[in-house]
Amino acid sequence: MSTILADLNYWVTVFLLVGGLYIVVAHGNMIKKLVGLSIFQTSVYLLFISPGKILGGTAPILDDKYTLYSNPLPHVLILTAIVVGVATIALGLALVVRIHESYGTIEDDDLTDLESDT
Amino acid sequence: MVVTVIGIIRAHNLFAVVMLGGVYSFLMATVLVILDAVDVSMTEAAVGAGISSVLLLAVLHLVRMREAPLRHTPVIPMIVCLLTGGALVYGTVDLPPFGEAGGPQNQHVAPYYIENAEHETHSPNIVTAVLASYRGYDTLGEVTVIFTAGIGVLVLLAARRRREDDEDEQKGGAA
Amino acid sequence: MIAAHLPALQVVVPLLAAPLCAILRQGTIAWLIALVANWCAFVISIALVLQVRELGIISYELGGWAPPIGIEYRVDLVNAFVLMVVSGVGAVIIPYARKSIESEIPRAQRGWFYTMYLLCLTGLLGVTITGDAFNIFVFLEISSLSSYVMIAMGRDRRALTASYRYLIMGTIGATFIVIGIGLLWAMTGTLNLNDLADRVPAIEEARPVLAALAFLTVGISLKLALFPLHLWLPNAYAYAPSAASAFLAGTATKVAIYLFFRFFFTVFGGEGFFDSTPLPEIIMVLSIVAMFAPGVVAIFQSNIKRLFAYSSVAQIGFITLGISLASEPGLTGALVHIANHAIMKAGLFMLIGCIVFRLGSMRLEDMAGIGRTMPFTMAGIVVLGLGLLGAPATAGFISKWYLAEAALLQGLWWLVGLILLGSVVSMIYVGRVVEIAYFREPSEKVAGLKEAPLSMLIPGWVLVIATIYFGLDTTWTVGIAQDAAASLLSALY
Amino acid sequence: MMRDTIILRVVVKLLLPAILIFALYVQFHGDYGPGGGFQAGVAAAAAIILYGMIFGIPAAKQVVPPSVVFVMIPLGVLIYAGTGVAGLLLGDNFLDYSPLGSKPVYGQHLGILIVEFGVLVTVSSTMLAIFYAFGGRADEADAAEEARKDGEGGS
Amino acid sequence: MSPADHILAALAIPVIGAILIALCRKHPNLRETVTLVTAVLLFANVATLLPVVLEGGRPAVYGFPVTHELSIAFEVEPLGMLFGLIASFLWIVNSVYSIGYMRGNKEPRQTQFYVCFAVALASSVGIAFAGNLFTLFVFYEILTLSTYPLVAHHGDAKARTGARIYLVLLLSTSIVLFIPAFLWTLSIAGTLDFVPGGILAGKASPLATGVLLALFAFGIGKAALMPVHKWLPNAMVAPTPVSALLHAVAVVKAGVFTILKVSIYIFGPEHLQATGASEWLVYLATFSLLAASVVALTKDNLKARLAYSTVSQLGYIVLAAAIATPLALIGGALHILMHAFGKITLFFVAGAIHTATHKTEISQLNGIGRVMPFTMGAFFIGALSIIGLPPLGGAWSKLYIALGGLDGDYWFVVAALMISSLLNVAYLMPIVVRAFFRPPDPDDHGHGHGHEAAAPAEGGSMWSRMQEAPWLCVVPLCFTALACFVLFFAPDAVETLLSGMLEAPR
Repeated sequence: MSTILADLNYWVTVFLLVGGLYIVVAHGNMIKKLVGLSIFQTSVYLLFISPGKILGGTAPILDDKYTLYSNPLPHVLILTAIVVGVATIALGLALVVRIHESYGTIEDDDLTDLESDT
Repeated sequence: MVVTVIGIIRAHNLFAVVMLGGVYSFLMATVLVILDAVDVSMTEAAVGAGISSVLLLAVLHLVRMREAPLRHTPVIPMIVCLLTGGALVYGTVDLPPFGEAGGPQNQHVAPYYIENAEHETHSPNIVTAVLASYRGYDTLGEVTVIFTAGIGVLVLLAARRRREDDEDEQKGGAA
Repeated sequence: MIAAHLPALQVVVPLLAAPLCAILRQGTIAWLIALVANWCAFVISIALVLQVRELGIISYELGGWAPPIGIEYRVDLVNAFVLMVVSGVGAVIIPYARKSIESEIPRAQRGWFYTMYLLCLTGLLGVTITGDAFNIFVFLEISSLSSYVMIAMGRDRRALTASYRYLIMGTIGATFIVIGIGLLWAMTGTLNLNDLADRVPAIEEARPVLAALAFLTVGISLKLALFPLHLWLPNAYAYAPSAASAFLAGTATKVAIYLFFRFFFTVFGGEGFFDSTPLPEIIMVLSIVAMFAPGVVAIFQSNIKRLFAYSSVAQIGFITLGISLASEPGLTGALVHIANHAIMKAGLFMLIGCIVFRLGSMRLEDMAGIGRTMPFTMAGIVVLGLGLLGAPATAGFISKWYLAEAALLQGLWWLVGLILLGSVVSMIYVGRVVEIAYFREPSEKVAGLKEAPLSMLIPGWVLVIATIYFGLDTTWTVGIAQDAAASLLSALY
Repeated sequence: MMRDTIILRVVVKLLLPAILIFALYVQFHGDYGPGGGFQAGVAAAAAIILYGMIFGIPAAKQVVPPSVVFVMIPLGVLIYAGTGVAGLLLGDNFLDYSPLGSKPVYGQHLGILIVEFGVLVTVSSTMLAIFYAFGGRADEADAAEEARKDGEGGS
Repeated sequence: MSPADHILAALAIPVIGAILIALCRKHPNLRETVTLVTAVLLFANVATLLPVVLEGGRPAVYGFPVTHELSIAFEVEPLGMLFGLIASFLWIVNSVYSIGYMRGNKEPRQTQFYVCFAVALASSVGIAFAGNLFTLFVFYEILTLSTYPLVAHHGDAKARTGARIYLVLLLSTSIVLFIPAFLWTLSIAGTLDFVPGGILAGKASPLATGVLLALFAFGIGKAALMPVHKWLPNAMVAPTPVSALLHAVAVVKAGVFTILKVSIYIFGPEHLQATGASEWLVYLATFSLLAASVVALTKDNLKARLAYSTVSQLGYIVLAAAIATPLALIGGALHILMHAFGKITLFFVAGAIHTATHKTEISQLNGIGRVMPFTMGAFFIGALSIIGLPPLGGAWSKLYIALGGLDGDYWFVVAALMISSLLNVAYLMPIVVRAFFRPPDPDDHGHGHGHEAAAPAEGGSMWSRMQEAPWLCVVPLCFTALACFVLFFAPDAVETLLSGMLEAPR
């Protein structure tokens, strides 16, 4: 069971990561890129959390009932990572809005056209 | 989650994309709970499903709803992604087995936190202890990041639009 | 007491100054704060260099938790050197920034610009000084986010797209770095670089470690715009406000390069392991391409800032080349070139900023004959340009000299040839600028120009002088860099 | 914005205090159960955002004027870093909370609470600021239309 | 002042001069006075070093280290002394001339001109007194850069291309060949100082020596050894005083000077002969000097012809350096001097003609000797000196080189020298003949001032027919022509100076 779940975790992680990355690099729509970016980052969360899980362990909140806890370190890291992620997304969206205002489009291809002739 | 991601890749209607994104975040949150990462899942739910979606919607309100079809067949992106995936698979297969307390990642510092957090910081939630004290500096950085992003967004949006006059200024410059 | 806390203060001073700027939005006050903070940082960095030379590596436990439990600041000669370069360049740019910012950014936002500037400085210093892998990521993001914003503040609307593309690329890079760190952590259970350095060699054949190395390399390469991952850089530098261009061109990529040093030679067990991987060859090839391809592209640019942005990519090629040689003179050359190129490029962008300030255009054609109406500015650009192509008695020569020497020591004659040919390429695009500026008849627009204001000219010239000075007296560059390189190769950290 | 649905308005009015209290709970209970400054901040911001969505941004801006927000964002960082500096001044390393209390443990606990509060301040205010910003843009959507027009005309 | 101070002063004076010139750009007269004063001062200052060197002293300034192996240092030895004297002396003459020329032709950007000129002089003094290869290289590059604006002076498309070729060729050769050469030298010898007897002697294998010599010979593009001579004709677009600077005062002289320096103090003559590594260079140099002469024959543009003549004359000196027998080396050094005076005369003449009549082609010069007797007289003398006929200075240097060739048993060298001298006759004398013995062309009225020049040619006294260039141009060229005479009768002074060149300092 454990190995299956383990592999499952990693496989899912890898897939999400690749999918997210694919959206970012392949798609031209800036908003979609950002969504992809967030997926890409989220997948990394799994990558961190999974190894920290200890079967039979519980959430790392001390309590007399339990003795075995999962590894708190990755949780901390990922908390930070999430925040950083959302910060990036917010900034990106702000940029998208401004781009849309001044170019009237948020499609990468159109933008390259617009810039090539300015 | 896999399904949602595929959905996102396929969908051209941005609204759908955003919604799927939200769903995705919720799923992620649940998985995180399964993995004992309560705080993380809380945050993910709040941020991923909450804030991100709201923001995205707000932006969608401002811009066009549909994504234009791709002009070029994404071959190179494919290769790039597959390479990355390959590397990751290559890296992950040999990771220490899942869920064992014996794995090196759970050996070195983690036990220290678990044992000493209580009596060193009086906070049973080890995550909080580590977050705010042991690795408090990271959190300071995190706050700074938020601060940066916040000011950044203000800089970009709260400023009164000054595009028009700039527009011709820069024409004067560039043309 | 202060002396003991210098490592923390190095980062905390600008970190505290930033919110202050944000609270008292008013431009001039913010500028003053930034000025003071930045100069403090510079002084501190110098003090740190001296301390390290005297006492050896300094370790500072943040929050009083001993590493690897807590986060550690660890200063050795290498990052002390980089700290000095970064804060030094900043210290010169800030006085310059005032006027050029006033001309390029609306009053309401100036305070915010300086906030962003300080945050960027904080991030860069933090990345450089920290001894904790994840902390690197956090501060990297601080610097990146703030630099996206600074770039987006550019007048030209293309600044927005440039910033957006940089954001995408940069975030991908950062995420790659996180993945690498994650894999390392999963294999060792620690995030402390020094601790990693102890544990990694034992398991360095394990696949996750190799994968980690790969991810880190790609991620960092994205950040330092190593060819072919440089696509974000030219526009980003070209359309950012002059002061921002100067600062980023001088410092941002340099810090990323420092990460290369840190991971390749410290974490991954020094020369031995680094050489056992195919990385050196790969990096060397990429660097060589980088020395030429962007250089050639630069020749055909019509926008002077883009031109020198491309040349930055080429120069970065020289630095990474030095890394790929993985020998003491090679690393010395790389480190020295980090400093020299930081000085020269920052100076170039500052002086170009002077021209833009007066002329309001970045197009080379518009600058015909400007050498006569803005003699000092152009003279400075010429000197820095000469430094760029490595003319003797300029800083550029010294770095190229060491790189060539390194190649020679390894019997790579062809490489010596290539390095020198690379200089020839840069000679062509610098020559192009000079020719347009001096031997074309000025248009009425140019003829009507005045020399740039002193507050902008003097800082630029400080760097011009520095370029010549460090071409003649190298105790502060080569002197430190050599010891630093030695410590890197012996994996002391 | 949906200003006309009475039910919503009432519900929200009732909901707001609940959310805020919940936020505070998350904040201060953060070190016993899951949660902490960040989540609390998000929750608190969510409350105001909800308010703004229902009663319109101007109304929200009256509750929490932007000027306050602008100050709060940096303030949080200052609180956090200030705590660290306090430790510094009290003779320990930066960010070492131990000297804040009579015993190191209390100091740590206190420190954690303070910095978490700092996080709360920054996070909530940032979220608000972002919301205001995007919302403010939303009002100018029509203006954006024109911008698009002359954007295309111009290039 | 100690000799060391004089060395530093020799560097400082022109630089200060340049700054002063730049400062008084508003007042032409003042500006030119400054130039002249600077030139005189510089010469006087350099001259003070002469006795010291004659006594076998080697005044030196051991500058500061740049890196642990590179350092800036100066040392004056006879060869450098000679070059320093030539450069600084001719600068005086040249300044006088340029004042006349620049004003006569109402050239633009005169301040820039004088400033760059002064800087160029500073750098050539630096080259002359350099104590090691690195220092020499630094000043070598500065010289290139400071003369670039001079070549591009006119700023029109033609000037720009000419200047671009000049710059790119010189810089790239020095970067791609010169730097590796001295990197390699450093790695073999461990030092870059100029040591009599050579630092590579006994250290470098024959093959390495040969390759290194090649790197140097072509890396020092200023020596205009074929095939890297292209920049020289292209630099013709520059105003005449600049050509004089390039051909006689500083640039090409700096090139051949460097080559001599390298063969004497880096390789060491004995080493070169022993290894025979320089043999190929002998052949190449010979070819270069013959070929250049032939090309010169085909040129109708006066300055172009003179340019190729320079290429061939430089061939002599490179040849001497390659033969590397004491006599040959002394001959080479002498030739730097002799050729300097001869060639500067010829260029002054070309410039004077251009100033007076705006003629540039040889075919236009029929009968000009009657109009400009002094000028053309001087040309005649200079030509003879270049050809190497007694009683003119050029005779000695060629003699020495030939003798040196015999020492190194390169018989064909002697033959080559004969032939090239004949070629010199063939491309220089016709000009004189045209000038004096052909009647002015009837269709002369086409060219600018030509008709005024030719109109009175029918009759009237000689003086009334005269149409000389401004006296500021004529006096210097007569003077240098005279110098060619003097040098014939006073070679031994130079010889005694140079005799110290080969042995170690006492």
